[in-house]
Amino acid sequence: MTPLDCFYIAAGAWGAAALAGLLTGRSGGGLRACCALSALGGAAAAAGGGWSLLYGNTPVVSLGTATVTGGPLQLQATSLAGVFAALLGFVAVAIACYAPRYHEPSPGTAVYLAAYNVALIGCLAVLAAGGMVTFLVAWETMSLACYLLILRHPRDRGVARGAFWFLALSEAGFLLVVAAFVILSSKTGYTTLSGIAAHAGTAGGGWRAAAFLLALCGFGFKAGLVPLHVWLPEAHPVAPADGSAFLSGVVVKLGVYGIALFAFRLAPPSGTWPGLVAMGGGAVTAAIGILYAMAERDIKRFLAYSTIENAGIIVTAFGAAMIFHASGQQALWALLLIAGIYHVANHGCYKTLLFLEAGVTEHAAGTRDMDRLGGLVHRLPRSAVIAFVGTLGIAALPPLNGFVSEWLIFQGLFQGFRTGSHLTGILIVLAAGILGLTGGLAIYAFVRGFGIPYLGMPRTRSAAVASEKGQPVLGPALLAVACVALSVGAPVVLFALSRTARTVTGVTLGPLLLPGNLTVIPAHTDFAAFSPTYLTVFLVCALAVPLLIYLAGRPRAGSTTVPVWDGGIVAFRPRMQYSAMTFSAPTRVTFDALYRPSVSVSRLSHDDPAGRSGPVHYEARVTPVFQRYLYRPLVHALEWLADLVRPVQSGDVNLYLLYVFAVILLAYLLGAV
Amino acid sequence: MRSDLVTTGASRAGAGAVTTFQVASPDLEAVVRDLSGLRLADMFASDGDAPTLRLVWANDAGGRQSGYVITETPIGGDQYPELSDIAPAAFVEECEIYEQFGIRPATGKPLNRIMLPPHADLPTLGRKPTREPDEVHAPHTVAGEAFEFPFGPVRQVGVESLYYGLVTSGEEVVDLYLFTWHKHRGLEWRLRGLTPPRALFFAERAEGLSAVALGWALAAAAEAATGIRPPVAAQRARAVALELERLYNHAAAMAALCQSTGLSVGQSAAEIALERLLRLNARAFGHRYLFGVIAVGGAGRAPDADAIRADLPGAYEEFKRAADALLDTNSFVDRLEATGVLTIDQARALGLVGPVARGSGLAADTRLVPGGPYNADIGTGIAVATASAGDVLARFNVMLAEAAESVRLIGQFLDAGTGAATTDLPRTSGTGLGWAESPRGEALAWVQLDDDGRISRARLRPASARNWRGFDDACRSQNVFTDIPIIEASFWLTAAGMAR
Amino acid sequence: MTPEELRETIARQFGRSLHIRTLDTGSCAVCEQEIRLLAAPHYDLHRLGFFFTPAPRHADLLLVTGPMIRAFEVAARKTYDAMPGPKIVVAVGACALGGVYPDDPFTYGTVDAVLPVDVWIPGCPPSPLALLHGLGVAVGRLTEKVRDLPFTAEDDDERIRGAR
Amino acid sequence: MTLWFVRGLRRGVVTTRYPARPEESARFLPGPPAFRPGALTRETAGRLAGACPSGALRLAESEGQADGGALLFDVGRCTACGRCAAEAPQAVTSSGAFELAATSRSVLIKEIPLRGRNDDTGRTA
Repeated sequence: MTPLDCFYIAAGAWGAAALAGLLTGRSGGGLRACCALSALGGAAAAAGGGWSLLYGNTPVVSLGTATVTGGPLQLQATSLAGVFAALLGFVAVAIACYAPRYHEPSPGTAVYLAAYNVALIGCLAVLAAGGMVTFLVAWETMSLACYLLILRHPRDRGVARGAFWFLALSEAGFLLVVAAFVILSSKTGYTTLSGIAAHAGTAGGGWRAAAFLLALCGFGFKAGLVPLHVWLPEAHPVAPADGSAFLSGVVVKLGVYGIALFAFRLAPPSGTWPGLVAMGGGAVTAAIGILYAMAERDIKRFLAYSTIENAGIIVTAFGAAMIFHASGQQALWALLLIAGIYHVANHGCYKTLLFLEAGVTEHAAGTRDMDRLGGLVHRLPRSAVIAFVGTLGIAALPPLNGFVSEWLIFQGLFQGFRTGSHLTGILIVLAAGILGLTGGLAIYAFVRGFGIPYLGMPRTRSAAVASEKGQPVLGPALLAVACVALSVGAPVVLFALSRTARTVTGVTLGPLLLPGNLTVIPAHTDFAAFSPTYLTVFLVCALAVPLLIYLAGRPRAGSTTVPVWDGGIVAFRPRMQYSAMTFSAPTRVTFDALYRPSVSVSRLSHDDPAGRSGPVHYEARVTPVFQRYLYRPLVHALEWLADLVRPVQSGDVNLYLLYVFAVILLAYLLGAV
Repeated sequence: MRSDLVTTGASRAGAGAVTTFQVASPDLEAVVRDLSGLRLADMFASDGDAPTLRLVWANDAGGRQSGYVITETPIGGDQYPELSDIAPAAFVEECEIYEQFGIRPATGKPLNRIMLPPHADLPTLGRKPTREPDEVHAPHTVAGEAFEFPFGPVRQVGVESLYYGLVTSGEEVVDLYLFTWHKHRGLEWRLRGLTPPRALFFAERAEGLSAVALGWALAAAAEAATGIRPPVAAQRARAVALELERLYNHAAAMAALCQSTGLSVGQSAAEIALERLLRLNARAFGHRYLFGVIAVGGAGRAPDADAIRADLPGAYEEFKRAADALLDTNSFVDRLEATGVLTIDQARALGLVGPVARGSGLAADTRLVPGGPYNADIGTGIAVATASAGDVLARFNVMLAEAAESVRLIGQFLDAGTGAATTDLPRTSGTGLGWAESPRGEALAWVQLDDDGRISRARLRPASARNWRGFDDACRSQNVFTDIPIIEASFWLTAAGMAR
Repeated sequence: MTPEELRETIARQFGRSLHIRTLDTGSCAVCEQEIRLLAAPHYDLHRLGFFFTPAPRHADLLLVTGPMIRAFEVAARKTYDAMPGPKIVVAVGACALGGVYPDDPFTYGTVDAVLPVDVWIPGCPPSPLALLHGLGVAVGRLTEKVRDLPFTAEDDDERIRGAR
Repeated sequence: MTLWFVRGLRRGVVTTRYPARPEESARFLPGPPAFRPGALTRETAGRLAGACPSGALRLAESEGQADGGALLFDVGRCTACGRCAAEAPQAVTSSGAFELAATSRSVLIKEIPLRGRNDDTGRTA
C-alpha cells in the first residue's frame, strides 16, 4: 500500500461523483450524493497527500499500454506533490460541504458538478503524474474542465469573456510547458519525471536554464505571474463561488507546483540568474497584485488580485531558494522551499475560505460590490467570524497561519547576505523590501476587504435585509479551523515539510528548524527564532487581559451609556461611511503612475448656471495597464496577421485541393532529400 | 437705467438711486434677460396670499455703483418663470421663496432646503410649500466612489453651528453643501408687525458681526419708505461705526486665517489688534460690537471723536504690523496662494459681494451709491480695493487694503463732524430699500410699512446669505480637506446671517 | 446633588484644569467671537487653568450661547449627553437667558428649557471679562457679586433736578 | 519663526490681570442700568418697561399697595442697549457692572422699588 493507492481511491470517487453529478445533479438528493462522493475523494486525496509527505517518493507505476493519450499512464506519488495533493483533497472536502447549499439543483449544476469533479481528477493526475505525457494530458484535462466550470452561467455578462481569457492564456502557457518538457526529455533521453530528475545533469546548464524559464512562463500563466495574470480577475468573478475558490485555492497552486517541479526536481538550473529572474518576477507580481487589489470594489476581483499577490510571494520564496542553492547555502535553500510550500498550504486554505464567504455574501445580499454592502457582521454573524479568521490569515497577522509562513520567507530573504555575493545579497534583501511593502499593503487591503462589507451600516436595502438562513457554513468553517491549525500546529507542519525538503534537496533541516521546544529557527541558529504555538497562546492570553480588566473594572452602578458622538447631526446615514474606493484613495494617489486613474465627476446638471450641483456621481477608474498596453496590441497584431492569411482560406474547393497537392509534393521532396 | 426696459412694457416709478418697475408676470423672463447685465442683488416675495415677486438689481457696472433697480411682479398661481437659468444668482432665493411662499419656478427643477429644518414644522410667511424641498445637494449616489463626510453642526470650539456635508473621494473635495437651518430664528417672520425701531433690535442681532451694516440697511429702508433723511452728522456717525466694524472684522478674519493655517503666533498678533479695535469700539460708541449705534432716522450714539483719534492709530498700527509680518511669512502665504479660487465669472454669475467678489476682480461696493455720507460732502471718494487672482491671498490683500481705506475714511468723517441726532419717523405706509456695505459685502434690507407705520414685510439680506453660495464652489476648485478652514476664514461669513 | 454639593465637587475635581466645549444654539455670532477672544493674548484663559476642547467627551463645562432653536434641540441634547459627569452648563448672553427671543415655534427662548443650566452670564454679548468672571463663578473660585448688586443708584437730588 | 519670536518679545505682555486685579478697560463696557428709586414713578417705570426691547423691565403686580409697587428688572434679559437711559435719563444711569454671572436665575431678577405717593417710603426701601 502506497500513497498512490489513496489517489486511486480519490480518483475513483471523483469519477463516480462526476457521473453522479451529471446524471442526478438536477435533483437535490443527487446533488448531495455527488458532493458526498466528492468529499470522500477529497478525504482520500488529502490522506494520500499527507502520507506521501512522510512516505517520500513512490516508484513510477505504469498503467495500461499505448493509448490515445500517447503512452502508458505513468504515475508516481512524490513528497513534493504531497502538500499540493493534501491541499487539493482538503479544499475538495470543504467545497463538497459547501456546494449542496450553494447550488440550486438544475441541469446547469449537473454539468458544472461533472466538470468540477473531472477538474479535480485532472489536478490529482497532474500531481501524481510520473511521466511527461501523463503530466501534459492531465494538465490539459484540468484546463478544459476548468473552462467548463467557469462557464456555469454562460449567458451572463462577462462570463464568456472571462472563460475565454482563462482558456487562451492556459493554452499559451501549455505550449511553453510542452516546449520545456521536450527540451528536458530530448536532452536527458527520459520521459519519466524521475528519470529526467535523475539525469538532469546530462543536459547542459544552458538547456536546463532554458527549460526552467520556459516552465516559469508557462506555469506562470496559471500561477498568475505579472504580466501573465490577466485571466484571474476576469475569470474569478464570473465563476460560481466554489469554482473561484477552486481556481484560486488549487488551480493557481498547480501553476506554482509546476514551477517548483522544474526549479527543484527536474531542472535545477546552475547559476544564480534564473533564481534572480524568478525572485524578481515574484516580488513584482506580489506588489502589483496587491496594488491592483486595492483598486477593486468587486469582492471576487479583489480576492483574485490578492491571489496574484500570494502567488508572487511564493514564487519569490522559490526564486530565493534557487539562488541559495546555486550559491551553496543548502540550509537556506531548504528553508525557503519549506516556507514557500507552507505558504501554498496557507493560502490555499484562507483564499478558498474567503471565496466561499464571498459566495455567501453574494447570495445573502445580492451583490459583490463592496460599496453596496456594509453591516453584514450583524446580519451574517457566522460568516463574519469565519471570514474574519480568513482575513487575519491572509493579512499575515499573528496568531494566524499566514504570519508563520511569511515570517519564514522573510527570515530566509533577510539572510541574503549569506550568498557571499554582495549584489545577490542586496537583490534578495530588495525583494524582501518589496515583500514588506506588499505585506503592509495587504493589511491595508484586507482591513478594507473586511471592514467595508462587514462593518458599519448597510449601504443598500438588499444589504440591510441580508440573512444567513440556509447559507452554507460547514465548508468555510472547516477551512477556518485549518487556518488556526496550520498556525498552532506549525511545528508539526514544519516537521512534515522538512521531510519533503529532505526528499527534494537532500538537506536535513528538521532539528535545526525545530530544535524541540516548539520553537522555529530559520536555518541558522544565530539569526532568529520564534514559536508560533507559544505566540498564539500568548496572544490569546494577552487578549484576555484587557477583557479581565474590563470585567473587573466595570462600574457596579451609576454608569450611563450614550451614543457615539456624531457632532449633533440628526442621524448617521449610510452615505456617511468610508467607502471601499475612498478608503483606498491614498494608494491611488501615491501609485498613480501604476494605476493611471481617471476620475469622472458627473452631476445631475453639470453645466447648470445656478450651480445647483445635484446628486454627484463620482467615479475613479483605474486603467488596466496590462490589458491596455500589453494584451491589446498583441491581440491587434494577431488580428492583423489573421487578416494577412485570410486569403488562403477562400472557400474554393479547387484551391484547397491545390494546397493538398502542394503539401504532398513538398513532403515527397523533403523525403527525397 | 436701460432704455430698452420700456420696450418690454414695464412701467417705471421712483427716484434717486432706486428705480422701481412694475413688470407683468408674462414679461418677467424677458425683463430678466434684459437686465442680466446688472447684478441680481436680491430676490424675494411678499404679500402672503397673492405674492409679489421683487427682484433687486444693482447697477454696478464699471466699478461705479449708481443705484438699484427693483422689479415688482405679481404672481398669479403658484409658479413663475424660471429665473435661475438666466440669472444664476437667483437660485438660493428661488428655494427660499418656495419654502416661505409655496411658489416655485415653472420648470420644476429641484430646489434645496434652505431654512426649513427637515424635522420641524415652522410657520412660514405665506403658503406652505406643497411638498418637502428636494435637497438636490444631499444624496450623492451610493454607487459613486465618494462618500459624505459629516461635519457639524457642533463643530470646533467657538464657532457657529453649521453642517457641512463634505462629499469626498478621500482627499479631494468632490462636493460640499451646507445646512444652516440649525440657526434659523425666523427673523423675517418675527419682524412683521413691529415698528422699525423694534425691528432694528432684531436686525442688529441677525448677524451680530455686521450689526451696523444690517441696522443701517434696515434703518435706511424705513427712512426710504417714509421719505425722511437722517441728519448729515448722524449719517457720518453711522459711517464711522461702519468703518470701525469693517476694521475689527478684517482683524478677526486675519486671526481666523492664522488659526486655520496653524500659525498661532500670527493669530495672537491679529487678536491683539482685534481686541484693541474692540476696546476702541467700546470707548468710542459704548459697545464692543457697535450695537445701538444705528437708530432709525439717525444715530443712537455719537462717536467719542477724541477717543478714536487717540486710540485708532495705535490699534491700526498693531493690525498693520501683524499683517505685514504675516505677508513676510512664506509658510503662511504659501497656504493662501491658489487656494479656494473663484473666477470673476463665477463671482458674477453667483452674484457674490464684498471682499470675495473684489478678490475675484469685481469692483462692487455699495458705498459708491450716490446719496449716502460717503460721497455727499467729503468729496475724495473711495478707493475700492480689488485683486484679480480670486484666491484666499487675493481676498486677504483686499481686506488689508480696505482696512487702510477705513482708517482714512474714519479720519475724514470725524473731521467733518459727527453727531447722534435723529429725525422722527412719520407713521405712514410705504416701501423702501436700504443698503450698507458690511465687512462681508453689500447688506440689503427692504421694508413695507402699513398705514400704522408698522412693518408688514421686511426682507433682510446680509452679505453672508449671498456669499455662502460661492463657498462650495471655492472649496470644489481643486482643494483638499485642509484647505476648507482656510477658505472659510477668508470668506469670513456667519451662519447666523445665512439662516437669519 | 444639591447646587452646593455640585459646586464643591467641581471646586475639588476641577481645581486645576477644566475643559470647555461651546455650543451655539442660534446666536448672532458675536458671543462666539467673544468666546474665541478668551483664548486671545489679552484674556488668555489658559493661565487660569481653563482649556477649550472640541470633543464633548473631554469637556467638563458647556458654554451655551443663543436662544435654543427648536430644530437644534437634538444636537444640544446629544452634546450634553456626550459629556461625562459631573458637568456644568453655562448659559451665555441675553439670548440664552431669554432676553431676545420669546418662546415661539422657532426657538425655546432660553437655554434652560432644554438643558439644566448651572450658571447664567448676562450681557449682549458678555465681554470676555464677564465670561472670565462667569467661568470663575462656575467653578466656585469667584463669588457671585450680582447677588449683592441692587441695581439702584444713590439719589443725587441735584443731578435729578439738573436733569429735569 | 525666529522673527515672530523677536516680534513677540518686543510686543510685550498684554494679558489682563483680571480677576486678581481690576481691569482698566472694563469701564468702557456697556453695563446694565441702575435705577434711582427716588426718581422712578409708576408712570416712568411703565414707560421704561414699554421701551425695553428685551422684556427685561416690567412692572410688578401691585394692586392695592400703598408704595406704588416695584419695577422688576431682569438683569439676565438686559442687553444693555441703553434705551431705558435714553427714555428717562433722570431715573436711569449705567451701573457699569460686568461681573453679573449668577448660579441661580432668580438672583438676576431685581426688584426696584418705585416712588409711591409718599416720597419717603420709596427712599428708605
